[in-house]
Amino acid sequence: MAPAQREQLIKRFERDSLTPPRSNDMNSEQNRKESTGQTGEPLAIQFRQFCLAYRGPKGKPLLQVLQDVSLSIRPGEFITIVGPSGCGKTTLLRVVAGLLVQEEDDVVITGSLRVFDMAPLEAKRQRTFAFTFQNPVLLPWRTVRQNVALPLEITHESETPDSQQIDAMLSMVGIGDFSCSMSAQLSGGMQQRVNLARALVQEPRILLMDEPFGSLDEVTRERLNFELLRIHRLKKQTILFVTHNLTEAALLADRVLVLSKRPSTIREVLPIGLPEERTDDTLLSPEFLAHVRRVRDVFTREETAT
Amino acid sequence: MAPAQREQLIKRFERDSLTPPRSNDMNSEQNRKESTGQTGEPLAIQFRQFCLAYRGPKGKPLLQVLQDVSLSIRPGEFITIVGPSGCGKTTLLRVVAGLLVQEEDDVVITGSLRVFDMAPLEAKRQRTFAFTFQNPVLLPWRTVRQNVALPLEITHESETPDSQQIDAMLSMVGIGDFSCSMSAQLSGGMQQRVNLARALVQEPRILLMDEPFGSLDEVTRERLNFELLRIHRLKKQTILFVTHNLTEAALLADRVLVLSKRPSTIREVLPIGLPEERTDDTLLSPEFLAHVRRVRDVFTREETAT
Amino acid sequence: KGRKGTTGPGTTPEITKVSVRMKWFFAGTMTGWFAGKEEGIFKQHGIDLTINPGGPDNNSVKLVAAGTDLFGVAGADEVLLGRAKGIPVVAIGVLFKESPICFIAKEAKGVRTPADWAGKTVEVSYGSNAEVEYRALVAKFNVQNIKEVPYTFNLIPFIEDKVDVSVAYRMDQVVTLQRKGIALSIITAKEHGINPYGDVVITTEKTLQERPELVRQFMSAVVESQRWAIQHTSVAVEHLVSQTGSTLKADNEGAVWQATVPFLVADGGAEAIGVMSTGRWNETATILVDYAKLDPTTDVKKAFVNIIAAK
Amino acid sequence: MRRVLPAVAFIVLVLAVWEGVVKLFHVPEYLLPAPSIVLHRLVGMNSVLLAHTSITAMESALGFALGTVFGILLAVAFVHSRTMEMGVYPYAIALKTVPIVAIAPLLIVWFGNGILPKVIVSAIISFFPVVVNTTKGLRNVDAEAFDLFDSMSASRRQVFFKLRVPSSLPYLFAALRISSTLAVIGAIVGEFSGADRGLGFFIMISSHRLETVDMFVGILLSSLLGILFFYSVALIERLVIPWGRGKIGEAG
Amino acid sequence: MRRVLPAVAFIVLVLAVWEGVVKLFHVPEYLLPAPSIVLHRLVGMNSVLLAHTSITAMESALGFALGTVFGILLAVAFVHSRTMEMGVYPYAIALKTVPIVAIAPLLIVWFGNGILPKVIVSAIISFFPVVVNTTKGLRNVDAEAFDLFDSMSASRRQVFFKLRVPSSLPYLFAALRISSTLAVIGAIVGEFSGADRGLGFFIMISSHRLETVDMFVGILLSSLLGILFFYSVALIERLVIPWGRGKIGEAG
Ligand SMILES: Nc1ncnc2c1ncn2[C@@H]1O[C@H](COP(=O)(O)OP(=O)(O)OP(=O)(O)O)[C@@H](O)[C@H]1O
Ligand SMILES: Nc1ncnc2c1ncn2[C@@H]1O[C@H](COP(=O)(O)OP(=O)(O)OP(=O)(O)O)[C@@H](O)[C@H]1O
Ligand SMILES: Cc1ncc(C[n+]2csc(CCO)c2C)c(N)n1
Ligand SMILES: [Mg+2]
Ligand SMILES: [Mg+2]
Repeated sequence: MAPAQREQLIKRFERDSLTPPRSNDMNSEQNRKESTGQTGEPLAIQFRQFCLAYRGPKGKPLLQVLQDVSLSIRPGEFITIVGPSGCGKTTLLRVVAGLLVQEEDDVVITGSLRVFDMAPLEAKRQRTFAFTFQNPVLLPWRTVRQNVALPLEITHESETPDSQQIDAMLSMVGIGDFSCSMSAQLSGGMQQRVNLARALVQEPRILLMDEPFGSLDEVTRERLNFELLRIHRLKKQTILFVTHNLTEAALLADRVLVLSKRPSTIREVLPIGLPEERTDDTLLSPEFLAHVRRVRDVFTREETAT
Repeated sequence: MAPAQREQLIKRFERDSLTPPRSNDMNSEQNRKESTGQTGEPLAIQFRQFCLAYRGPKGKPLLQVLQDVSLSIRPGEFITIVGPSGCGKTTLLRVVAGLLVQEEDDVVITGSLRVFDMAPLEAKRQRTFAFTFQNPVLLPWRTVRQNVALPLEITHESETPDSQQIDAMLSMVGIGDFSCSMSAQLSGGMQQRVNLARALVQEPRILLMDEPFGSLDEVTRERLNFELLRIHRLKKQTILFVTHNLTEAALLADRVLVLSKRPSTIREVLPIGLPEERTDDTLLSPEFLAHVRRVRDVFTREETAT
Repeated sequence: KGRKGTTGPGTTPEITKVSVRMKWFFAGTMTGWFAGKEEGIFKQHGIDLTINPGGPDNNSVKLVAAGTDLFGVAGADEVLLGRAKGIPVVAIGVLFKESPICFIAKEAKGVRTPADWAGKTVEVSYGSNAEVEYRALVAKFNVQNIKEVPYTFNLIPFIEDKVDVSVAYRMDQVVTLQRKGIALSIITAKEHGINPYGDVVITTEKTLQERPELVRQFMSAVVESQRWAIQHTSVAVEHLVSQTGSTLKADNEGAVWQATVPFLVADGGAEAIGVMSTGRWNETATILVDYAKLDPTTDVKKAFVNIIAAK
Repeated sequence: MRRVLPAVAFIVLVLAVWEGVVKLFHVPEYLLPAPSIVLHRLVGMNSVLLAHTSITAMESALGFALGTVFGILLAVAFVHSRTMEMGVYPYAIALKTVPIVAIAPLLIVWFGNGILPKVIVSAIISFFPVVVNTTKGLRNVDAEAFDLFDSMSASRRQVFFKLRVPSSLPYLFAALRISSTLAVIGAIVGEFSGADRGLGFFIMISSHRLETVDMFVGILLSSLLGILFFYSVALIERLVIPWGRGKIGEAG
Repeated sequence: MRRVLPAVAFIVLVLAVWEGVVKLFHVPEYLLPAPSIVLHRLVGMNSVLLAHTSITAMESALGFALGTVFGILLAVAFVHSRTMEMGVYPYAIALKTVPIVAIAPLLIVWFGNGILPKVIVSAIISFFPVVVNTTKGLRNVDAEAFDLFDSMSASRRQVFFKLRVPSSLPYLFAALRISSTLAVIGAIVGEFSGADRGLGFFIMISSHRLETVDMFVGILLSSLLGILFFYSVALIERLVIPWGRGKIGEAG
């Protein structure tokens, strides 16, 4: 696709956006005390003394994964999550998305978790979330394009979803040329980008992203980072974004959540006090580098993964 | 497992190593001209004007992936490979490992590729390779421990492989506590570490690693980087290591291979002139940082992924 | 098997293991066989008998010809048709001297002669001697407009009035139906002058030739057994029931056996059980030539050997 | 050509051995006729056999279709309701295990003398593999893919049609391969207990008349019919699941 | 308890409706006896029935074992050699489609009067689902896992036992569920043509004698036998594939 044409499609996609931009301004809210409903609008996500443990096989003890997590996330916030391997980041996202519930799964949960003042299951039912899983999970019987179209088919209950929006998304993640390929013919990084595109077309209120750029090269990753920021500025979704790249964590976030090793508690929540519009230059600014260093310091104070 | 015990196991594993340390010294060889058999010993891997294209579905044109690759790798060399997403890194490893052959797969290959002066298929037959795939590919019906034991069962044709070696490996990658778990109960990063352990117990002449540390946090990644270097110093395997982390690429490598976007050619082969023994301090040395900058420069000269 | 049977005269007769294949599932019609076995009549003749069941899929002619069973019970028609196809079986005695086949209708339907079949639904047992007799009767009465449906070896369609006329063994299903209180009108071929032999005892030409003494002993035992069972009805039927896994009911099978006896003793009474005549065999063959495409050049004389009469 | 060569080679071998054995041991024709004689007879009586075969083919096809549809519906019900499954599965097995021959007369009483009872026998015999395999297949969904649909809060309908159904196709087609031949058996068994046409009738009447050669012709035709059904299903499978072709061993 | 409740509820419902229909429409006993009568009879004739049932059970079990072993061996051969598959598959289908009833006399000629011919009929009927599903299962290997084994240059044997076999187990067990009930059918069909004991014999005699109640007792027992076989297989499956339990829908 020619670049001009691509630009046009992306514009169209933005114009046709269904979610009206929300009015909260990150920077001014940054310093307010966190609490429910202070702005009249409910919090996007609220954990209170939340604990989660997996029941193992019989006879084995519980595996405590999340321990006493308390956290309030305002609508429109971009939270990045870092933590040692196996500490419970994926578990955290899954429990927010209502994919892990005490009644159905082998877990023990205490404390409370509300999503827009609803139980996660209810929020899921209202199609609040889009989830990019750690594995791309593409359906092998669908082409790349059909995979991206899937959420639209599901939410609009239509078999012929708006094709321009999909094309725009595919070309944004750089796999427009492969839109008719079967997913087994894509490289690992390409599959991850399809996974991303599939989540973005959903235009959810909350975007849960589990290491979405883990197998991308630095250049592609950076480009997609800025694309994601641009989309976030536009749509003001609430985003939970798990990453192992601390630079990425600092670049994207309003706040960086640093988890300790298992059983995971919140080690620290680091606000990133940068202007909302971040550019290539941000990456080189001493202010930004200081933030990255702080994240790294907090993180490495942790021992390594268990 | 107590750290002391762990140390002991690792020592034992090193002592029992089957591969005798090879005699070539990387640093002195670094400046020699590449050519076959100059040292009397055959090259580990040699590409000559190698091209590879995937045959698409009928009617569609070929997808040229590797174009005119010429490269000689000496035994014991540690090569890291970087390149844009989808450029053909995985393809390159697969073709070296004899997993992609013109006769059996839908590919068109021209040029030559020799592994220890053998065709890749022959080298595979002689159990030259261990491969860590981009996906961990753990067998769901085996516990973590049994997954790691698999290559030993296969190469020694025994059902009761040396358990201490496996334990040492598992505790090295930090999942000793989970050795009896089923693989579905591991986090993404933990699965990747099992994948790594499984490759290392094989003690191969050539180790092919496809983004083995992609979903690990920085601390764990760094620790494993040094472990890998230590093992490499000891066993002198030839290693091809794909990564998207340019720091990692420079830290590990004797030479960094930078691929261009598809159709992929070798953009540059950057020798890393650092002492073989690399430590935490290496990461901060200006010399090293200069190397990383060079890799990044070459890499970003490339346009982004297609 | 059974090579010991050819011992010379004078020595005490050794016991020979022998099996006989019935034409059908075990039923009261076979009471004589089981009685003879249980009362030691076959033993006395030097025979250790095994009685094997038949059934709709189990062709005794084939099994005897193949040597699986040394003896068998088959329809006279099967013997002739089989021989015409080169199957070397011979009848060595007759059991049912009249055809056991009859055509039944419920009393109320007013079916008295084959002529009444016109416009009725009739079950036809394709490929069997029942079809032969049916065709013969239809031809003789020149009946038109019959709606033929395939026979299912089961009485339920008949009872449920899905069909008007069915085919049955006179001593078997007819008895069962009557005991259930169903009034029947019965047509036989015999009453219209068509009278072939029914079931006969068979063996192969080879056995007959090589072990004539064994064959003689066997037939003697068969005849003696039938006589004994005719005289001791209730004990005989108990033997039948006990030897067939207690699945059969003594009262029903007793009635069946009583209805069977007239077919055994026809043509000469109890004295002549098992004895065949050339005339009746020729009559049987003629019917088959006319209605079952039996090769007219078939040598009927070779199809049977009157073991009993020869005694 | 390459694909049929082994089959042809094998049949030639089998026929040669069979013919040899028959000739060598003088196996009588009424017991086991030589293949040459069977084939000769087959060629000689085209039109009669064609009529019988086509009737059986029709019954089998209808029974197969009915059994498949019913089997799929039952599997769908099972997957949607565990209670339904617990409640009904044992009776599906029981129905399956009822000896058809025993209830054939009942079928004739209920469904008459036409092809309907044969179609029903064929359907009863062929539905069971479809139930078992399809239930398994509809359940055998990748847990991560299920999470994906769940995260989008897809309706049960959508999960069913967009995830379960495609995932179950390999199982379904394995079942159809099994059922396709069972359907032919079913039609023939149905014909055994009361028919005046069809291959089952032809086989039975030949058996009664001691026409062993004819019986073998009938058996041969019913086997061919089974093979035809089987490969038709295999062909459809190739068209419907192209993405499954990449699986290991399908190519080699 | 929770697991059997729906089944019990369903059977109670079915029996109630059946009993009601029989009473209401005065269905004669020889056509369709009321369940109360059937159950009463069943209770009353324990020892005779036990003997018949255990014989059929033994024949079925042997036939099932034989069919399964043979089916697995054939599937293994198919997976190892495409030529073998091309050559033999059509004849496996043909064998499967041969109407057993037609070759029953041959079986008796070859295998005598004991339980052997029944075991063989049972084996022939039950081997086919095993062949089809196991072939599919052994082929349905994850391409990446295959690459893993290939990269270690595992021998065919190792790929087979360590990869193909575990991958194929869900398919194999689906097949065994199907085959287990087929094996019971097979034994009963085998008994129909020439047996002097067993449930098939009992059903046949009862049917022939219009002892419809007895016939239903026999049918009931054969169904129970089928259910017993089926759930035994299901139980073994639970023990053998614990890792498969995580699959979606198995739990819900
Ligand atoms: N089996 C296949 N059939 C057709 N095309 C393929 C196949 N496998 C890979 N490709 C194509 O080959 C190209 C290179 O793929 P490859 O997996 O080697 O990339 P990569 O460099 O490993 O990328 P990544 O960093 O994203 O893993 C991609 O464009 C991909 O679409
Ligand atoms: N289904 C499960 N059953 C039992 N334990 C589980 C299950 N899923 C995850 N765990 C355990 O919970 C812990 C946290 O897992 P989780 O996937 O949340 O980690 P993570 O932070 O996402 O790690 P990574 O960075 O490696 O992806 C791990 O120790 C893992 O073994
Ligand atoms: C001893 C005896 N032999 C056969 C039958 C079965 N039978 C009933 S009617 C009929 C004629 C149609 O083929 C046949 C063979 C029987 N009931 N009793
Ligand atoms: Mg994770
Ligand atoms: Mg790759």
